[in-house]
Amino acid sequence: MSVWEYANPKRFMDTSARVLPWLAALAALCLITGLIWGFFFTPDDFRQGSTVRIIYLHVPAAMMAINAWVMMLVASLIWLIRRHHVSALAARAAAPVGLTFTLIALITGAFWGQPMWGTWWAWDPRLTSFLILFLFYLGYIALWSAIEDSDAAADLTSVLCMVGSVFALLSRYAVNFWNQGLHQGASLSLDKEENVADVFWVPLLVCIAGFVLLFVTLVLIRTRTEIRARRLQHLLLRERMQ
Amino acid sequence: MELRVNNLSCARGGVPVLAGVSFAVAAGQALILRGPNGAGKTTLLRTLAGLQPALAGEVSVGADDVALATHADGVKAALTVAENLGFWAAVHGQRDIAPAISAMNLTALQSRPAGQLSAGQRRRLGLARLLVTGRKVWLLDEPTVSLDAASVGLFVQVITTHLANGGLAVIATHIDLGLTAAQTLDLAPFKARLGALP
Amino acid sequence: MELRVNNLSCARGGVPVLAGVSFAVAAGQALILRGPNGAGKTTLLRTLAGLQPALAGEVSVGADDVALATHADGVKAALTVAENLGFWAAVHGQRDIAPAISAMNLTALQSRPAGQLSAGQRRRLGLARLLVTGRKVWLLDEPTVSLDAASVGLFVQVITTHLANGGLAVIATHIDLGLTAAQTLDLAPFKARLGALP
Amino acid sequence: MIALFLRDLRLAFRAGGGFGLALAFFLLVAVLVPLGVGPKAATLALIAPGILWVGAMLSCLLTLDRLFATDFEDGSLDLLATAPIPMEGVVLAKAAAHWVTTGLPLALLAPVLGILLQLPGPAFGWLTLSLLIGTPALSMIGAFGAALTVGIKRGGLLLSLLVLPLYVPTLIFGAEVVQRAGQGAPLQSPLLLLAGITAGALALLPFAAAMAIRVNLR
Amino acid sequence: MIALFLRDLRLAFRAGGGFGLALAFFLLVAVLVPLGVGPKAATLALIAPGILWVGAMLSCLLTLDRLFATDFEDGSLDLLATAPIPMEGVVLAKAAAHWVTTGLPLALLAPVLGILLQLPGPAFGWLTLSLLIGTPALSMIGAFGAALTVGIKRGGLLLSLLVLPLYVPTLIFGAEVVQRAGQGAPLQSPLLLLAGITAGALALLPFAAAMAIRVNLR
Ligand code: HEM
Ligand SMILES: Nc1ncnc2c1ncn2[C@@H]1O[C@H](COP(=O)(O)OP(=O)(O)OP(=O)(O)O)[C@@H](O)[C@H]1O
Ligand SMILES: Nc1ncnc2c1ncn2[C@@H]1O[C@H](COP(=O)(O)OP(=O)(O)OP(=O)(O)O)[C@@H](O)[C@H]1O
Ligand SMILES: [Mg+2]
Ligand SMILES: [Mg+2]
Repeated sequence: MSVWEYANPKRFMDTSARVLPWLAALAALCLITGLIWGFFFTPDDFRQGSTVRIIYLHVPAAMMAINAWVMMLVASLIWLIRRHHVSALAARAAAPVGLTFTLIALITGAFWGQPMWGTWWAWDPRLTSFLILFLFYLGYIALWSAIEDSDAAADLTSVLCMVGSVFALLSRYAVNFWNQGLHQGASLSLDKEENVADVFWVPLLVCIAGFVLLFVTLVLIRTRTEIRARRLQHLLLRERMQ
Repeated sequence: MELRVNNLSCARGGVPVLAGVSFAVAAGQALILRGPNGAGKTTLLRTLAGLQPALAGEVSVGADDVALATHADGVKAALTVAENLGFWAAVHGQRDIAPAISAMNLTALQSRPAGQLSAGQRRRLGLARLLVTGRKVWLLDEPTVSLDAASVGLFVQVITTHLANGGLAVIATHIDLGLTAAQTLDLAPFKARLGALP
Repeated sequence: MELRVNNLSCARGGVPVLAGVSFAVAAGQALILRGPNGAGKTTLLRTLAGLQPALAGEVSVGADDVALATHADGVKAALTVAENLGFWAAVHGQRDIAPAISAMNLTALQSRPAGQLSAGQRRRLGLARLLVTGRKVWLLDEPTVSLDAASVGLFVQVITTHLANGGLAVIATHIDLGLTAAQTLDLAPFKARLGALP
Repeated sequence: MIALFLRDLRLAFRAGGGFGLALAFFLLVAVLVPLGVGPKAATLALIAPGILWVGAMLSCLLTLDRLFATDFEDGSLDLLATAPIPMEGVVLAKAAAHWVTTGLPLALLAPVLGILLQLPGPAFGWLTLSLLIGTPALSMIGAFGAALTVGIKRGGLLLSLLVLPLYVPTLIFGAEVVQRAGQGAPLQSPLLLLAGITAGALALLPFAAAMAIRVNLR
Repeated sequence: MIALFLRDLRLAFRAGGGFGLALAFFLLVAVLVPLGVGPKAATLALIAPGILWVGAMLSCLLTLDRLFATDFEDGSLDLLATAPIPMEGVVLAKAAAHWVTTGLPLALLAPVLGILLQLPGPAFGWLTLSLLIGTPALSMIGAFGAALTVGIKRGGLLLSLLVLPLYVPTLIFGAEVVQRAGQGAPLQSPLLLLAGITAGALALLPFAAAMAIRVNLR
């Protein structure tokens, strides 16, 4: 059986209905474990004090914000090439979730920045490019909601997503060029010396897993809603045609 | 040149409107589309022109053979009548706009900015544009709207000449044009039935 | 209620178009305006509605008594048919839109966004608006454009009822409506002559 | 009038109505300026009040061209002109709807953008207050400009040209309030002047705008 | 295509076509910013390159919503779609006409505004050059945005929201060139990157824009 079978809305609805409860439970489990562990059972950092605990929300949210966009890009490509409605709707469903994660990363970052850098906001390249990503999400969602015909909206937003991805990458590069920043480099990579200590690292990994699962769960739920909304819209349109 | 439509289905705004439309119009012939408001005449013409994809079925002519004239007639208010026509002629690689101007009785209005035309004069300009496309298949959506009796006469003459020169035309209209070489197709029976949910 | 026009001259875009138009329409009567394209029918109706000042002459009714229906029918694509009508009813202090909806056969389309109507359906909505204004004097510019035969019938019935209730109507049209209680006025003879340069 | 106000609100919130877009534009300006000017916090703090006010003005401006133009194009304005509401009422209702959908949310969002632009702490409250007081004038002056340009197809840019000079006093006093608040200077007089401009605009401009519309309908 | 380009130029120069409005808007932004920010020469010199680039971008943006929308509304776009020119050609011709009527004059006017904003002397030439190189990308990216929003009535603001984030790289490199020129720093790399973005946009975006238009005509 090929993967594309799930592109059939009916199959998708059936399968996702079966998978969803498990996914949701797993996501809740990981998040609760990771967050409680992280917030209550880790020592204070020697430099950052207790503020280090923001990391358990901040880093997973930031990672998922980017991954959500990548997922939208893939789904858009699938829609443009193979024209499976489920993938267009999944892209649509992922956008608000991605936007929320971006916002969480921005807000938790701001709360972290206050004690660490003494300012809520700095025009650091990483922060700046996140803000730009936020704008891309906004534009994408605004375009979806401005166009009534759902196929046309899917086509147009897919094109926007592709072009936007290229420009988002360019912006990232440009922003780096523009300013050298304050923000932490990647510290999760396994081969680096200055990796955070294991005490922080393990709960962080659990949190990240929780966020990934949360994302998948939310996207599935929202995709199901979108599919239903689309069916409903068709029924209404049809009723009107009588 | 022949326009052959085979088992065509079209949709508007995502909803199937027509299904199973088939007809053939030979060179020199005209087809009058009839049907109550909302039957799908505009939808069919736009599909024939290649502006929207058909749900199913085939159309024998490509977008390169057709000239479309709809409610909105692509007239720029800031350009004069002659400039408007000249532009469309240039786009279609034609040169001479004089025949089109005289055929639709626009000579006196030639250098008037199109924004200052009355509804019927503007419509005449929109129809004159057909003549500078050099296309054989004319798709006309309610072409006589706002035209007075004399202009309708002019228009019928233009169509007749076009047909005599081997052209063909599909015309959606609610009134009787008095064209002799015309079949009529009523779209009401082709209303799309409810299919399975997508 | 009577509409009395006395020696009216009107201009369009600064150019005099009509001069010396006089007529009277009593309650219960309709006046059909005729004239070739560009004769000045639209100009006259806009002047009667008080949208543009007359160059000379008098009109016996004020802007508060007339309801105008032009090519552009003031329909918002994003609102549904019922919302569109409801808005105009509220503006005119009326409440009940149900009679208007049923009179123009819009019941089935009631909750459809107006942007998704076909040309004729939209026009029906534009005409239904007249009924919610509660005004006595209707000024109609080519009201039957895009309407199919059945809808023209509906419209004629609406007009007839309006006249029977003591309303009156001035209708510019190129086609024959088959209204019984109607005079006809041809505007061609009133074409403004070139006077002295202003 | 209330029906018109409600209809305009409803249109703004419908799909494609564009509510929220003014906010997004405001955000964009606040992001783009640092990208152009450079990231130094000291520079940004210096220019923040001015940029925020200019940004609010521009976003307000960009929504203005819809104010009468859509109604003009679809014939609604002709019909409103023959309806039993005075044209002044139409102008006021539309300006009010414009303010509720742009000025008000702009004022509420502004503090967040203040963070981005490193606005000095004490100025935040005054920023919101000055925008709340000043934006009604922006909407009303804008309505006047929109009335002047209503007959012109896509007159958006021309509208900007007409309106921006009229915005100058509002801008100067509004930015001055925030500037002084940031420096802890007394700010009563610019605030009063700002309120005066708004009151004056609301009292007088509806008449001018109504007249302009009537002329444009001819 | 040439006929289309010429027609668009002609329309822009006709009464009400809006040529010169973008320039005037640019001028207004350059005037308003000092009014909002305050008149100190040192502050202005600091922010001049950024403000000039942001201003050029905004004025470019404001003219964009006319690009396809007027043609869409009066049916010309339908007719062009059935005409014997590929849609990509239509997009290119229109973007080129847009550039000639906005980007080019903006680049030529910018030095004058540089004086108003106390731009440092050595930067003047580079300002013009960077605008000349960068504005074609602005027009082309804008054409893409306009193609996406062509079906939306008065989609000007949505257009801004879509297009401005795409303008970010151009803005950063463009402003950086001028910034560096003012400080006498080496500016080859931002200039090259700017040219690269323009070249890339011109090569790829016509296809995306043409596709968007075709979808919108359906
Ligand atoms: C609004 C402000 C901020 C934003 C938008 C932001 C954004 C991000 C992003 C995008 C990542 C990368 C996640 C990934 O791809 O792995 C990240 C990671 C991180 N951030 Fe922030 N950040 C902000 C503020 C801060 C502050 C104030 C601190 C603390 C001083 C901080 C500390 C970190 C750390 C430690 C990581 C993990 C680094 C890594 O492993 O990659 N962030 N943040
Ligand atoms: N944008 C749209 N979205 C959804 N449905 C639409 C849209 N436009 C039109 N329709 C519907 O599609 C059907 C066919 O419309 P179409 O415009 O083709 O009719 P028509 O035969 O041209 O009618 P008319 O004689 O009134 O012009 C109608 O029922 C109409 O309500
Ligand atoms: N904006 C304008 N500026 C100058 N002249 C105009 C303008 N609009 C129309 N005209 C001219 O005024 C005259 C009267 O126009 P009007 O629209 O009243 O004619 P009409 O009788 O309604 O014609 P139709 O039957 O074609 O609608 C015409 O000769 C027309 O060319
Ligand atoms: Mg039709
Ligand atoms: Mg007329």
